[in-house]
Amino acid sequence: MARDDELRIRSRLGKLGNLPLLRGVAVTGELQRLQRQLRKLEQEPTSSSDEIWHSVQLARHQQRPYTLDYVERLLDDWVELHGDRARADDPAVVAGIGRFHGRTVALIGHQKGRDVAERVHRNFGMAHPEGYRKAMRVMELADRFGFPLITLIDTPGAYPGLAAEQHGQGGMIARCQATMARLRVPTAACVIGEGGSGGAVAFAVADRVFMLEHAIYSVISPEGCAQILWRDGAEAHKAAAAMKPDAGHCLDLGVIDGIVAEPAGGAQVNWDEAAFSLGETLRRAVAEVESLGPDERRAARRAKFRAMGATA
Amino acid sequence: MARDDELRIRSRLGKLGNLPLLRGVAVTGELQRLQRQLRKLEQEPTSSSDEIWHSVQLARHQQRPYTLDYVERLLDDWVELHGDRARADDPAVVAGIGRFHGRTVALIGHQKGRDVAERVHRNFGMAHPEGYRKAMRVMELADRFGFPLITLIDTPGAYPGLAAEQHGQGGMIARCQATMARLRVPTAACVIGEGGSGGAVAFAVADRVFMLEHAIYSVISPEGCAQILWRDGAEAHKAAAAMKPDAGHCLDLGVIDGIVAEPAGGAQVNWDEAAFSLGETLRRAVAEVESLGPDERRAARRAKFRAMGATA
Amino acid sequence: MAERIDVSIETRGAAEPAPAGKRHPNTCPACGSHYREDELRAAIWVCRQCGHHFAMRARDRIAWLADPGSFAEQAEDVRSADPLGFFDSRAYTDRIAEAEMATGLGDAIVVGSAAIDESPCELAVMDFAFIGGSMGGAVGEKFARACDAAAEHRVPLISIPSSGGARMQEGILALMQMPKTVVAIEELHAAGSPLFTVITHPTTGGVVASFAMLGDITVAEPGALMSFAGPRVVSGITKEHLPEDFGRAESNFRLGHIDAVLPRAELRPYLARLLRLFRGA
Amino acid sequence: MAERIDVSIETRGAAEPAPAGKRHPNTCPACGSHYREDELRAAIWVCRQCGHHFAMRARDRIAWLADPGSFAEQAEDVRSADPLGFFDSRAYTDRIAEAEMATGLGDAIVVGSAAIDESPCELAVMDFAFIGGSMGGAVGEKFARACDAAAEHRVPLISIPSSGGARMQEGILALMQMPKTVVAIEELHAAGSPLFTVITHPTTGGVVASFAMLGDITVAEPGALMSFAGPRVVSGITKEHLPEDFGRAESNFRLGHIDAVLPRAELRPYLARLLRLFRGA
Ligand SMILES: [Zn+2]
Ligand SMILES: [Zn+2]
Repeated sequence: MARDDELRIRSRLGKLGNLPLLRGVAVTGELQRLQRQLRKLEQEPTSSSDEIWHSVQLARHQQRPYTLDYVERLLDDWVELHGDRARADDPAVVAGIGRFHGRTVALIGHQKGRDVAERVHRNFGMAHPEGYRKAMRVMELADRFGFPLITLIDTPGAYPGLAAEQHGQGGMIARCQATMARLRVPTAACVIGEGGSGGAVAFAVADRVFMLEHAIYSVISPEGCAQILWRDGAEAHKAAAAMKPDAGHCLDLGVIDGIVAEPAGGAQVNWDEAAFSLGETLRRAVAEVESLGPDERRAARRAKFRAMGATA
Repeated sequence: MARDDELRIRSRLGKLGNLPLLRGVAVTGELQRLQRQLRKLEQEPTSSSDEIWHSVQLARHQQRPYTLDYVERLLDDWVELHGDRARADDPAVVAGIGRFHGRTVALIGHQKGRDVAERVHRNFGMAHPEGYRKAMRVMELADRFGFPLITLIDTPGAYPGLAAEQHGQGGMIARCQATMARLRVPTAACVIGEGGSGGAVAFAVADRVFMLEHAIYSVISPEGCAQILWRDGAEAHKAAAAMKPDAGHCLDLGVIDGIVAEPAGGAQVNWDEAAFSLGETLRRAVAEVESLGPDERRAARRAKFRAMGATA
Repeated sequence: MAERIDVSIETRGAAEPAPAGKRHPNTCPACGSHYREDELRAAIWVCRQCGHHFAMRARDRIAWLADPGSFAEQAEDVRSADPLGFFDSRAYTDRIAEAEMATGLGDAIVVGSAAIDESPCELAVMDFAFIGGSMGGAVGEKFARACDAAAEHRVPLISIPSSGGARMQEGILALMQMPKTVVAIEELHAAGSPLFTVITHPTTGGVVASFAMLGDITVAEPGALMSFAGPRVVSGITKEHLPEDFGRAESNFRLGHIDAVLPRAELRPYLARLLRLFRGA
Repeated sequence: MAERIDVSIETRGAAEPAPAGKRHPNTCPACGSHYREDELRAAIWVCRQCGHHFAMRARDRIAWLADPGSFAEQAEDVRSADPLGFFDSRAYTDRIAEAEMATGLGDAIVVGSAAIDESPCELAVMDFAFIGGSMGGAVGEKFARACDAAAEHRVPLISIPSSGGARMQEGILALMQMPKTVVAIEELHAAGSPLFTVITHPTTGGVVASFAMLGDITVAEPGALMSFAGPRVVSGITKEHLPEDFGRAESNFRLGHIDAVLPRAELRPYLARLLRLFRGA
């Protein structure tokens, strides 16, 4: 979302909702509905095509904080867990437990690499089936011991390789979603960079789903879409404008529950500030859904995803 | 158990228990306790060393009926299920559903091959981790839909290969036992041939566990034991006599709940008769444990295994 | 430190004829035999020469699979909306209208109650002819309603996917049809009803990564492609040499992902058997 | 038809020194450095030259790991019986008596309540010096009682196995210790308590195929062998060429079977951290 738009909307919503709207505070629940109503009333576009493309670029910025950068800033006593107990430990997915605002949580996220060697090691954040299986193991551990689950999403997509296909990429992504739909603990997800396709949604079946302000969340990469529809990957800008993968549109469409403001210029400018914003949002989200009982919470989570989609 | 011993014991128990004891009827429940009491009173050996070795040979007899031979004779509408949903379908394990005395059950068993090609294909009934994972998937399917589970055990042991180790043989066998300990449906297991070590016990955590009369159930193969203790695999006869893997001793030790009589000369002589005996035993066992509620049944199953072992 | 995940693969490949160029839809792409429409129909769209399975339209499949007169369509009026006002070379709304005209279907799936060999069930059958069987809001909603109906009547759901994946013209809402169908299956299971899945050619992308791979029992038709990423994407991006039977039903069977590869002629008795076994489960 | 299961393997191997022949127990098998007993104890039995982890006796490990004075042993009086009257070159009862004399232990495991960094927990620590850490009735019963105690006090159980596998002198009842320990862990979990496992060298056979691989979190000491079948059995039976680090902690980590390889010096703070994180879970 562009700075100006955002400020305007936040200011209006502040008046409407009569609630403090500080930077680093997500727009959730009632506010979200108000925001959508407001936008529909005004019939103004959420983000321009240039603003969307700016977010695509920032979402992929190589200095953007990645999952472990947030872990470092948000969790104490972090213990990373490894391995799918079957054949591999996939470095494109990190999972572990740690203390978050005084309580133990489990955290799972895609992990990109910073330098060339780490990028290759992390497979650019593109998980194999083994990564999703590791994630499911830690999700079940969280559920067994009542730890709220936080997921951070940042992947161009699940890895489209031969071994990944042979080891059941599709089925593993499907089962990862099913596992999240089954959990009885509070769950909160945030797309922190690229939310690419099935590889992203595998971690996104949460009670509350957020996006960082300049994150993108999309059914296919802009380049992939351009390749198919315009037969030219270079038309990615056009494809992005058509698909609208930016946080503002995802919020408008009811796909996410709120947007986490980034520091001026983007999360890459100030990791600490970005982490603080994210942490506040996640803390409130967990507290909010924790007021429900486990069965009620799970039913609400399922009902939310059951209702998604536009039909006539 | 030798023919003479068996007839003597059955005749005595028939009088004691005042119950019809026909061929093909397993000795279970109260009768089993009576039998053990009787044996202890008389202080007579269950089986001689030659009788034990005879069972070792019959348990491995190449014309002995295997799991699918029993399936053919005991189940209608059999549908074999395949694959571990991750990387392979292990032919050393068969799993499926079918109708057993008018009701749907799931059945899982080790499968040996009859001719050389099939023996190689089935890996001599020695499962890889993928086979145990397939089994767990079908166990969970049975539990989801309330199908009683029958397992047939017939393996020299889990396959001790490099790939099997790399893919987590130990952990998969452990998780297979844990899965069986978790099921809420009635479960009945029978060692139909070789019950070799961890590969066998993976399928044996059942409400009722039986052995065919000439099956063996052991912590290590007689040859393996001989190799370690006598430094000579040829001393297997001696090792078998010391380990007592025969059905009579397993019953005495409280490891199994009953013995399924085989046709005169052994199961290989008359597959139909062996299958009929086995079917009757399994039918009664399922009916017996079905009278309990799911939680009570599971608690009783766990308590049974919790109590096993000899301590002073 | 900089080690990558172990990606050891199965390297054997089986022969599978590659599809040729442009051809008549009634010409077998595997052996070149040509058939009249009525011949194909009589052979349930299986090549009598070589066994190749032609694509089968949703209504044809239902008419063949369900007991005569037993099918009662549901959610027939559901249509995908155009949440993004999507426009590439032409408007998405035009594409939908055109597909509806061409196929006589409201979208790429037909759902309803039916009976097979007198066992009641719910059917959800996809049609690749409708925008490549892509999954948008209508497909997701209709699949979910099929789950609801099966749960309500405590009957099994038989799902027969055929799809190129999520429909990108609906953007992120198309992606959300994945968790939507997944949670619908969770509720189906909570009600005690099973899901049987019959994979048909081709089934890829978001459908494979959601409802197509969550069957309690899953079979595929011979030669059906079933993969998350299609072979062109995989070889294009990773430059890997793919086995000839990459993603085909036969290799998926070997690799443990499906329970059986079933020639079309065996499908009806197989499903009837499953329905009998799960009746009153 | 006659295809075998795909057994594609990871083929890389890392260098790991092979154990030499007969040597003094205080001589490092990896680099040959020799230490006095008090030197080794001061270094928690880790070679100061090369980092090799010597075996650690159960009581030494508990004394080092538990807060001073916090350990209260349980089930100390449990002994294995001789259910088969087993006799090979000598009587099993003699072997047990001899092992008890030599080790000062009742069997190959010591269990009891303790605290680490002031967090309460239950410990179950094995000792390889007692008949190769083999699991018979006493080991199974004492491990199960440790589960019971942890469940009762709602504290985590820390299990530190070291075992050659099931104790064959107890025959089929030794095998039954596998499901026995497994059901005890199920009950531990039902009570809400976690199981943390620290694999030490060597841990093989029935212990790997039961309680050692069911930890909620599982770590291993560097170089620890952890496999179901030992390397000699695998290469002897299958004639396969084994990677140098076959079954070692490092390869098990790479292959996804454990959460971490932890040098002994890091173990105490790691466990203390886990205990804090799971406190009041
Ligand atoms: Zn043809
Ligand atoms: Zn050294």
